[in-house]
Amino acid sequence: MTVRLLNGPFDPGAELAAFTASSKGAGAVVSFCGIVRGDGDMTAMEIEHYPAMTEKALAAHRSKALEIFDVSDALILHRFGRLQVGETIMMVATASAHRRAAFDAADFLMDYLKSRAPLWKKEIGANGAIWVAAKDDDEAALARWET
Amino acid sequence: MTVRLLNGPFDPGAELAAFTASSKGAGAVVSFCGIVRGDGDMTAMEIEHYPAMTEKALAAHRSKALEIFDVSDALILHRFGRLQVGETIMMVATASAHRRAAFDAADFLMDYLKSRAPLWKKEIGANGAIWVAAKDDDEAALARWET
Amino acid sequence: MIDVLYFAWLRERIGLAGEKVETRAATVADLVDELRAREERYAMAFEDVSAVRVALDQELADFSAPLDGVREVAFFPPMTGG
Amino acid sequence: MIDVLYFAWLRERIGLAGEKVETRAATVADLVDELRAREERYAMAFEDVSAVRVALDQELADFSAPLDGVREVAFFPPMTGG
Repeated sequence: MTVRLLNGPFDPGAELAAFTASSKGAGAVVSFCGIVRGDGDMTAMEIEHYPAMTEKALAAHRSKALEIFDVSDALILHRFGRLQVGETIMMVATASAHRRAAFDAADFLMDYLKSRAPLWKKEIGANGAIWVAAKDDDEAALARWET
Repeated sequence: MTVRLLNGPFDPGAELAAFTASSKGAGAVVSFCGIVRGDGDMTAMEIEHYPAMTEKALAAHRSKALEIFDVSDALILHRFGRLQVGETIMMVATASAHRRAAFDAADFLMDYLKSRAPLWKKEIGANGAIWVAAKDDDEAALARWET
Repeated sequence: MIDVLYFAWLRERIGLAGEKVETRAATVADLVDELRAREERYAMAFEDVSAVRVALDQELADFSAPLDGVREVAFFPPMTGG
Repeated sequence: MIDVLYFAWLRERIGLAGEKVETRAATVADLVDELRAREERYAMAFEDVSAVRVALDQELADFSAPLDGVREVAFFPPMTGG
């Protein structure tokens, strides 16, 4: 499955290996992993999502990447629920005959995930919990791909 | 070791896992893998390199990436000798607190490897062998980073 | 009757993950005005609508979008996935 | 005496991976002229120097670079790693 929402840990190394093995003929594979950083007093992360919409939105972003870029395949994995520091939050991988397309498609998927997928992060610390604020940068990054 | 020349196959998934595990505090890890494509009648690839220079050149490129971009670590692995179709030729991975820096540093390392590392690829086919020609694109790609 | 869903801090401020709402609001903005008029917790949640996003039947939409035929309206803060 | 190394198709055309060369050439370009004058296989290998790259003591250099103090000169085609 090329789009998966997961409520427990996954193994990015194994996912990269499986994705690469299934991408016969691709000369270039790019991956991106986002990881829970232990900033400040943060001890865990809680990710809320919109079950009826999330998978549909991720699949639509994946299709858009396959349409815009010369890539043969793309993978999107995203956790929800409680995560510990050091755990992988999400992973995208792209496969192409050409390195430029593989890089661009991964970059594009990240920009979409950051501001168009119905997921919300909350940082849990010793002194309470705080919703992560969206960054203006993320909107600006997305504007790069508007056509 | 963050720069390695290898004369046999390696496991990109295991390398990604080890690199991520060693990059404590990095929120973003990007990887790129180049794979031998079975184009036309190609059956294998032979990679020649300049032993006294290659590792030194790769280490210098890695240092330059760490200096230019806000990345906490970078990994470069490259095969030499005989490779079969489907085998991974090389891998770069970068770790950063920020996704933009991780993407840019990986992209930069690839541009350098393509036209500044003393490695030469030969495609072995049923009807003979041919040295891969350098692409003008690769020089142009490199010019993006000149400062 | 439409289903109205709330996520993240909107859910927390309103104290509900979702509810059925009887409304004749023509647009999302009209629905927001109706909700705001209900109770203080709604007024607070929708105080700054520039910080609120909306999806109609699981598709992102604008506040000016018509509610005609819509079955599910979801309100949430700017997304922070990835 | 300097060590001169050849890689990829330069190695194949010249038929040598490397050799010791007795030279008083002041620059890389002068050394290439000397090599070219030796034999047909060298002349062919260095026919189009725009397709040849050079490293002096394992650092990329230009054809105008001086050979003063250099111990190892390597000639090769444009690199195709990655």
